[in-house]
Amino acid sequence: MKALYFSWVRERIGKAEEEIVPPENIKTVAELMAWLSGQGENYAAAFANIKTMRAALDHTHVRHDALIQNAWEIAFFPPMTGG
Amino acid sequence: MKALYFSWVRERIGKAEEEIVPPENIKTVAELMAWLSGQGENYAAAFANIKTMRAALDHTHVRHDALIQNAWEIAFFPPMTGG
Amino acid sequence: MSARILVRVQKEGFDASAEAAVLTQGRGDIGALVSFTGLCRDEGGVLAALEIEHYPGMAEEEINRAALEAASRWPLEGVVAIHRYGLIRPGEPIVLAITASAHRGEAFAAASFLMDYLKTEAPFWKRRHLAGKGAGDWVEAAAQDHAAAQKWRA
Amino acid sequence: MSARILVRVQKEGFDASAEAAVLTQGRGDIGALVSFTGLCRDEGGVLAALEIEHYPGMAEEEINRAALEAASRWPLEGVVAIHRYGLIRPGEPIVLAITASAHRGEAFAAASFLMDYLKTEAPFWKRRHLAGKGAGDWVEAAAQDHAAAQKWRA
Repeated sequence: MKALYFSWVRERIGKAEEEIVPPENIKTVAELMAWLSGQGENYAAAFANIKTMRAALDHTHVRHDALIQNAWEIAFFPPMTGG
Repeated sequence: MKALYFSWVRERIGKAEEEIVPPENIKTVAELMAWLSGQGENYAAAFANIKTMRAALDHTHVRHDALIQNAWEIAFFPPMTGG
Repeated sequence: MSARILVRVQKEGFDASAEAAVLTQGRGDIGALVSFTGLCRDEGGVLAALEIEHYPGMAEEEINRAALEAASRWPLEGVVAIHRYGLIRPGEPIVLAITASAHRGEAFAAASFLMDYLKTEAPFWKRRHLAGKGAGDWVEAAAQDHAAAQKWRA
Repeated sequence: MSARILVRVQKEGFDASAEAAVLTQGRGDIGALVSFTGLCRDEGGVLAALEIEHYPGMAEEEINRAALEAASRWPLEGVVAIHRYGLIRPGEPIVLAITASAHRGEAFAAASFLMDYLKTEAPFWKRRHLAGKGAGDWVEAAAQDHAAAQKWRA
């Protein structure tokens, strides 16, 4: 699946998007974040404060306990500051 | 003093403004309205429903019990419908 | 209170963007601009025009009082309030209220207050002109407008 | 619900009057038009610009959801919502929200709702560029914005 990163999440990881292939036992957004934060220091830094992290599955805001299922795109970003 | 009439008050009285010289015992707006309504059928019709009548002394909204004192201008009109 | 206040009562139309630009031009401290335009409705096609009568002198003063009251209640940088009189056709603008502030909550509240105040305190009276029938009845004051104005006194 | 909804996410500026005219042109049933413009503040002179990042695709969808939600809560005739991205200088507009309705109460409430929703749900992120220092820190989400959005869920 495609993973997108925005704002300081993008900066800490060092890329705006990538294809990721999580193991089959990763079912929820929270599990995916835990797995990603084990992929290197940059990921660990990006996901250090899980509480403030927001996620969207296929352009829809989701909670951390949401199931990923067949989503084609997941995005991680801090709380929004538009408007 | 100068008296101004607006909207249907003006229409019923048949003029937009006039100089009035009320007797000296007329102290309040309510007393002035009672005196005016005795000045002819047109005035009686204009002041028939006193409750809905609004008054302003020198460009300031006032209650019916307000003292006229040295006001140079009094205006009578129905509730406003601007905006 | 240091709000710039611009009040006009006029027969002519107005350009809301140009009026707003007067408040914001060259400023770096305005984050929120709320603009309300009140338009003449055709009331389902029966209305040919609204005729708006006003009390010259008092109308300007009363709108100015409303703007000053708004600027004393909220931290505003600027207020524009324009009210038209004369014959106004459906679709044409009648009234404009603009508030400028650092933040949106204040600008929204002040613009809403200004309109509620204008509706019930500014000396304007509307009369309907019906299609093919000329001058008709005077618009009656709406109880809901008085209720709206009353809530700011609570 | 029959509101006309126009949503755009763009780099360019916008003309609030022209956008409002799209909603009102040729209509006799719109009595109230509320237009909110959010502008870039200079934060006391220290800010050179705001850089606004967005999530293309989701940004448009999320603003559209907000507009649809507003149109389902209030009897609106039209909604315009435009959000810019890229580098924006102090004094320049960032966001535009316009609501058109028969009556002012609905137009005010819907525009205010739309902005509260946009602030907390639309995927945009602001970063400061300080005078003479280039790209600086990311703007942090304000607790008051979340409180404002929360009140519509009560």
